[in-house]
Amino acid sequence: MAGLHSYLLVSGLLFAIGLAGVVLRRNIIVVFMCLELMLSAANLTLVAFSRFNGVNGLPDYNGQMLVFFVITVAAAEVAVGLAIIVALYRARQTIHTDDLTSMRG
Amino acid sequence: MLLLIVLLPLLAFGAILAGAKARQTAVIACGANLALGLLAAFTWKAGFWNLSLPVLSAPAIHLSLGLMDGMSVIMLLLSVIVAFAAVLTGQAPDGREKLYYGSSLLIAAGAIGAFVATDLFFFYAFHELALIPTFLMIGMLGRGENKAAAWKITIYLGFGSLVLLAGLVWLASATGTFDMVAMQESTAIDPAAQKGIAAFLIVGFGILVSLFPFHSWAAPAYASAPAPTAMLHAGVLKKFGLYGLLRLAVPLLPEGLHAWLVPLCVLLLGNILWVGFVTISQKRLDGMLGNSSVMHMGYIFLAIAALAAVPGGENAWAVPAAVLLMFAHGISIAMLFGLADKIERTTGTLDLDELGGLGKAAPSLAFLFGLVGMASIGLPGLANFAGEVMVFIASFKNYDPAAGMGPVQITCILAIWGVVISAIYMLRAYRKVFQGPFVKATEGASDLSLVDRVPAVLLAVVLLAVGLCPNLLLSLLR
Amino acid sequence: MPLPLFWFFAILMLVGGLAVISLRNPVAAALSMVASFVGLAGLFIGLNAYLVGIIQILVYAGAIMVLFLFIIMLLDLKTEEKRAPKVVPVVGGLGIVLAFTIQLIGVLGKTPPKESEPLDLVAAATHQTGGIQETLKDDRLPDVNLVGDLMFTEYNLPLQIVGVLLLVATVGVVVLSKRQTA
Amino acid sequence: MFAWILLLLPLLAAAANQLYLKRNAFIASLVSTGAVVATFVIALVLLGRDDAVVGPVSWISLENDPGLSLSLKLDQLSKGMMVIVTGIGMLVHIFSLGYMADDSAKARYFTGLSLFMFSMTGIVLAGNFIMTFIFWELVGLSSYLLIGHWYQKDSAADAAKKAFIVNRIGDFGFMIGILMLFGITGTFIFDDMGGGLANFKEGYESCYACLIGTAILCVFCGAVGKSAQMPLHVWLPDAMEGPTPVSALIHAATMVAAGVYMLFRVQLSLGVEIFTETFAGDVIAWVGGITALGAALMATQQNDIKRVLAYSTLSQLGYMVMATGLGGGDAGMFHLYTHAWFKALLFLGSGAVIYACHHEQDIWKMGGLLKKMPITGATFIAGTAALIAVPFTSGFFSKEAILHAAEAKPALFWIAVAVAVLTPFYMTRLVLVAFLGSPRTDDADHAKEVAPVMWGPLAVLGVLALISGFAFFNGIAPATPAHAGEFHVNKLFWISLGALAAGVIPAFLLYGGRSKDPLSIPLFRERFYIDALYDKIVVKGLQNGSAAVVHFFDEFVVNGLIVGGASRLAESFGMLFRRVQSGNLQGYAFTFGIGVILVIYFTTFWK
Repeated sequence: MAGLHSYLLVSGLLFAIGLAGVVLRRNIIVVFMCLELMLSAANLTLVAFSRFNGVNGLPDYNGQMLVFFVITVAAAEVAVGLAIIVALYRARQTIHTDDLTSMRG
Repeated sequence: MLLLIVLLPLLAFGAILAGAKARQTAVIACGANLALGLLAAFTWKAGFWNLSLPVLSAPAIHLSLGLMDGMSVIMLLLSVIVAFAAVLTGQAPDGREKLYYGSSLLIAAGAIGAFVATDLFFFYAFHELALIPTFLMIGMLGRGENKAAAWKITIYLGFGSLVLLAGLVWLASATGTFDMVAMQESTAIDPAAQKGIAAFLIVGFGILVSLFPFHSWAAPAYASAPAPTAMLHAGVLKKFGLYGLLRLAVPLLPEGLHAWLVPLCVLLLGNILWVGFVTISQKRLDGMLGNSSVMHMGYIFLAIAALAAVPGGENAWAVPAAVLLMFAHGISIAMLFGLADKIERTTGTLDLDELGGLGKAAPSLAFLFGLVGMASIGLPGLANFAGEVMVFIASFKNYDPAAGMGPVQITCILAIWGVVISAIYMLRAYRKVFQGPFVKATEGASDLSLVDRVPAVLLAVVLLAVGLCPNLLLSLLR
Repeated sequence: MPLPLFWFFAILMLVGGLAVISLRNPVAAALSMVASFVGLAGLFIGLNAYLVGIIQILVYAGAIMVLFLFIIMLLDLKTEEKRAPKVVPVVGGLGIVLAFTIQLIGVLGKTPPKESEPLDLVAAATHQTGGIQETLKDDRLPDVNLVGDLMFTEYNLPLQIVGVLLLVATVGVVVLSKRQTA
Repeated sequence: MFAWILLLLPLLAAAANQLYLKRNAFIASLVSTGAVVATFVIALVLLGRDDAVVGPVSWISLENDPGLSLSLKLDQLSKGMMVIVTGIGMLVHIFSLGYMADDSAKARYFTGLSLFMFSMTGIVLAGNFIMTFIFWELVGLSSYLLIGHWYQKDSAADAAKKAFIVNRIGDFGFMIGILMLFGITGTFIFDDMGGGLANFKEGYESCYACLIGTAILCVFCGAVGKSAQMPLHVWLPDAMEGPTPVSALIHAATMVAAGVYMLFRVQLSLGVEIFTETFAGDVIAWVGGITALGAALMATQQNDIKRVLAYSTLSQLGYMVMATGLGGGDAGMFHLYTHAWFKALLFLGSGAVIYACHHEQDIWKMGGLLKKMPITGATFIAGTAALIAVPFTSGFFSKEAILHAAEAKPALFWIAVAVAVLTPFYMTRLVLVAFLGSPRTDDADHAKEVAPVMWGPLAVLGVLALISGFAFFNGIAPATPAHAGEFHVNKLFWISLGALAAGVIPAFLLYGGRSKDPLSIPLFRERFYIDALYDKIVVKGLQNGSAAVVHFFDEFVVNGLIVGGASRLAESFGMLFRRVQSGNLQGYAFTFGIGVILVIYFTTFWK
C-alpha cells in the first residue's frame, strides 16, 4: 500500500512539471494545458488527504466536493480561455507568447 | 426614513441614467430631500429615523443609519440645503447633463450617508462614494488646468483615505466594535494606542480637510471644479473630516489628541496664517475662494484643539462652536462658489485684474456677494461670526490666568489675526470685482436671473437666520 | 491499491506530463495529456474515490481534451517552429522548478509519514441512515450516494452558484467567439 | 420694551429699504428719517426713566454653561449717549434729505444710515462685551458702506476698504482683550465684571496688575482703531471720501467716539483703578496725547476743508482718550458730548459749503462765503468758537475739564496746552480763508444759501454748540465731571485764555487777506509721511511682500518639494514596477513561482 507521502510526492512532481511547462513553453495552448495539469495535481492532493483523513471509517467527502467544484470551474475556465485564444488568434494571427506583449507597461 | 434620504439621490441618479430629464429630476430629488431634512430636524429624536440591517457577521458590520445627536442632524441639514442649492445653481454644458447632475446627486448621497451612518464601515464607505464623482466632475467637466487638479485631488484624497482607513481599523480593533454608538460606551482605550490612533486620524482626516501642509490639493481643485462640485465638496464633503474628528477622536481619544496638541496647534496656525497669506496673493477669484476655504478650516481645528487641551475636561463651548462654524462655513463657501460661477458666466473671466465695476451692472449679485463675503470674514449677524466668536471663547474657556497662556490660548491669539487677513483678501477681491469704474469685461454684464437668485437667496437667508439666532441650531445640540 | 499498480499509474501520469511539456507538436502534447489524466484517474480510483476518477476520465480526458484538440485543429497549428531558446528564461524556469521540487522533498521529510487504514464500512454504517446504511452494511462503498448526499444538502448553494458560473461562461464564450462586425 | 424698539426700529427701516423700497428712493429716505425721529423721541423718553438692564434674551445657549445673552443696559451713560446719537442722527438725516436729493442711489444711502443708527445704538446699549464687539463690527460695516457710497470712484472704494481693514486690525487686539478679560473675570457682562475682577485680585495679587494692564491695553487697541488714534489714524482722513453728512454723523460725532465711550464703559465696570494703578493708563494717555498733538500739527497745513476738520477730529479724540487714560473718563465723555454737537455742526456746515460750491473742497478756492451764505457762515463760526474754546461756549467748559484731568502729569498737560494753541490757529485759518475775504473762484462767487431743510439742522446745532456746556444741560450729558459747566477764574482759565489768544492772533496775522498759503511745512502737509510709509512698507512690503514670499514657498516648497517630491518618489517606484510589467506571460508565471517558493519557505522552513 502506498502511503500519503507517495501521493503527495507524485502530485508535487506533477505540479512542478506543470509549472515548468507554464514557464518554459511558448505556445499558449500548451501553456494552458499545463495549467490544467497543475490544477489536476492539486486535485490529487485533495483526494489523497480526503482518503487518509477519514471520518468514521469513510473518506472525508468534503475534500472530494472541492475536487468537483475545481473540475467544474476548470471546465468553465477552459471554455472561456479557449474562446479567448481563438479570438486572440483571429486578431493577431499568432499564439506565441513572445509576440503577445501588448500588456507591457 | 434616513435610508430614504440617502436613497432618494441615488434613485434620482438611476432615473437620470434611465433617461429622465436630468435637471428636473435632480432638483425634485434634492428638494424632497430638503423637506425630509427639515422634518428630521424637528422630529429627530423619534426612533423611526434610525435603521440597522446586518451586512456581515464577523466582523459585525451593519448598514446602520441614525441621528446620533444634534451634530448629525446639523450636518444632515447642511448637506440637504447645500445639495439643493448646488443642483439649482448648476448649468450643465450641453450634452453632459447626465454626468453633471448625476455626479452631483451621487456626491450628495455620499455626503448625507457619511453624516448619518452610525457604522464605521459605512461612515467611511459613503464618503468614498462621494469622492469618486468629485474626481470625475473635476477631470471631465472642469475648467482651466482641470486634469492636473483632478489627479492631484485624487491622489491626495486617496492617500488621506488610506491613512484614515488604517486609523479607523485600529480604532475599531481597539474598541472591539464597528458600531459608532457602542464605541462611545466602550471602555477607555490604552493611552499609548490612543496616541497612535489619534495620529492616524489627525493625518487622515486632516488631508481630507486640507489641514496644513496637506492643503495644496484644495485650491486648484475648487478653482477648476464645476460650480455644484465645488459647492458640495467645499461646503459639505470637506466637513466629513472635521465631523469624524469630533465624532470619533474627541470622545474616544482624549489622551491621544492631547498628546498631539502642540503639533495640531502649529498646523492649524499654518492653515490660518500661512494659507491666509497665500490667499492674499491670489490673482484670481476662484483661487482666492479655494484658499480661503482652506484657511477657515483652521478655526474649526482650533475648536478641536481647545477640546484636546484639557483631556476629559468640560468645555461646553467647543463642540457647539465647531459644529456651528462648520455649518456656517459650508453654507457661505457654497454660496461664494455659486456666485463666482455667475460672475464667470456673465463676464467670462475670474481674473481679478480684468474685472471691475460689476456692482453697477449687477446690483443683486453685488449685494448677495457682499453679504456672503462679509459672512465669510466673520461679520456679526451672519452665521460665521457666531461660530468664530464661540471658537475664540472656547479657547479661553479653560484659560487659567495664574498659570499663564497655554498653547491653545496663544494659538487663539495668533488665529485672531486671521480675521484681519480674511478682511484684507475679501475686501480686496470685492473692491476689484464690484467697485471702481467699468472695465471691458463688465460692460455688458447682466444681473442674476430669477432662477439664479433662488439658491443664493436660500443660502443667504440661512446665513442670516443662524447668524441672528444661533440658538436655532444650538438648540439641536442640547 | 497494490504498490505496483500505484507506481504504474503514477509513472504513467508523470511521463504523460513530461511529454506534454516536451513534445513540439501540440496534438501530440494534447494526446499525452490524455494519457497523463488516465494515470491520474487510476490514482483516484486507488484512493477509493471512484466517482472522481470516473469524472476525471469523462470530463477531463473526454470533454476538455477534445475541446483542446478541436481548437488546435481549428487554428490549424503546425508544429512549433524552432526558435532559438533564450538561455535566461530556460535556466530560470528550470531553477524554479528544481527549487520547488527540493522544497517539496524537504516538506515531506519534515512531516511524519502516514499509512492508509482500510475503510471500516460496517462500522461506518452506524453513522448513516437509509439506503447508504443498507449498502454499507453489505460492506460496499456507496460512493455516489455519499457524494450526492453531501452535494445536494450541505453544498447546495455553491452548486447553484457554480451552475450560474457555467451559464456565464457559456454566454461569455458565445460573445467572445462571435466575429466582430466592423 | 422701549429700549428694544429703540434698537430695532432703525434695523427694520434698513431692512424695509433694502428689500422693498430700492426703487422708491424718496419713500425710503422718509422711512429712514421717520425711524430716526422716532428713536430720538424714545431716547428722550428713556432719559426720564430709571436705570435698568433690559433683557436678557438668550442668544447662545449651551448645555452646562450660561452661554451668551443679549441685554440692553440703560444708565446715565448710555441714555445720554443715545440722545447724542439719535439727536445728531436725526439732524443728519434731515440734512441729507436736501444734500442727497439728487443722488442716484439715495435709497442705498439711507439704508446705510439706518443700518448705522442700528449698530451705533447697539454699541451704546450693549450690556456685555460680546454685544459691544458685534455692533462694533457692524458700525464698521456701515461706515464701509457709506464711505464707499460712490464706489465707482476708485478713491472712495479704496478709502472704504482701508477704513474697514484698519479697523479690523484694531479689532484684533480688541477681541484678544475681551477674551483676556473673560479669562480674568469669567464673564462678559459689564455688571458682573467688577465682582469677577475683585475675586481675581484677591486670588492672584502678584500677577493682577500686569495681566489686567495687558488686557486693558488689548481692549484699547479696539479704541485705537475705531477712534483713529495713532498709529491707526490713517483711515479717518481718507474716510472723507464719503458723503459729507456721513462724515458729520459717523466720522466726527458718534462712531469715532465709540472708542472713548467703550473705554469709559470699561472704567465704569472695572473701576477707575485699572487706569490709574496699571501701566495701561499711562500708555493710553500718551497715545491720546501724541495723537492730539500730531493731528493738530497736520491740520495746520491741510487745504481740503473736510480734511482740516478730520484732523481736528483726530486731535479732539486724542484729547478724550488722554483724559480717559488719566482716569478722567468723565471729562473725556463730557468733551465727547460737547464735541459731538459742534463737530457735527462744522461738518454739516462744510457739507453745505461744498454743496453750494458745486463740490469744491479746497479752501483756497473759496472765500467770502459769509456774505453769500450768512446762516451757514454764522453757524460755522459758532461751531468754530466752541471748538477753539472761546469762553462760555460748550467747548470751553469741556476743554477746561480735560486740562484739569491732565494737571497731574505735567508733560501731558503741556501737550494738551499746545494742542489748545494749535486748534485756534488752524480753525481761524480755515474760517479766514473760506468765509472771509473775497471769492477766489466762480464757484465760490455763485454760491447761494442752502435750502431750509439743510440750514435748519445747522441752526439747531449752532445753538447747541454754544449752550450745551452749561450746567443746565448736564442732564443729557452721558457723564459729567465734578464742577462741569461751572465758571471759575483760576490758573486753568488764564492758561486756556492765553492759549486761545496765542492761536488766534498769529493766524489773523498770517492769513488775513491772503489768497495763497504763506506757510509751507511739507512735514505737516504730508502727515509726517506716515501714510506714505504705511503704503510703502506695511501694505506693499510687509503684506504683499510676505504674501508673495509665502505664496512662493507654498508653491515651490510645500507644493513643489514636499508634495512634488513625494509624487516623484511614487513615480520612480512606478517606473521600477513598470520594468516588471514586461507583458510577457511567462515572466509573470516566473514571478508567481518565486512567490510560491518564498511562501513555502517562510511558512515551513523559516526559523
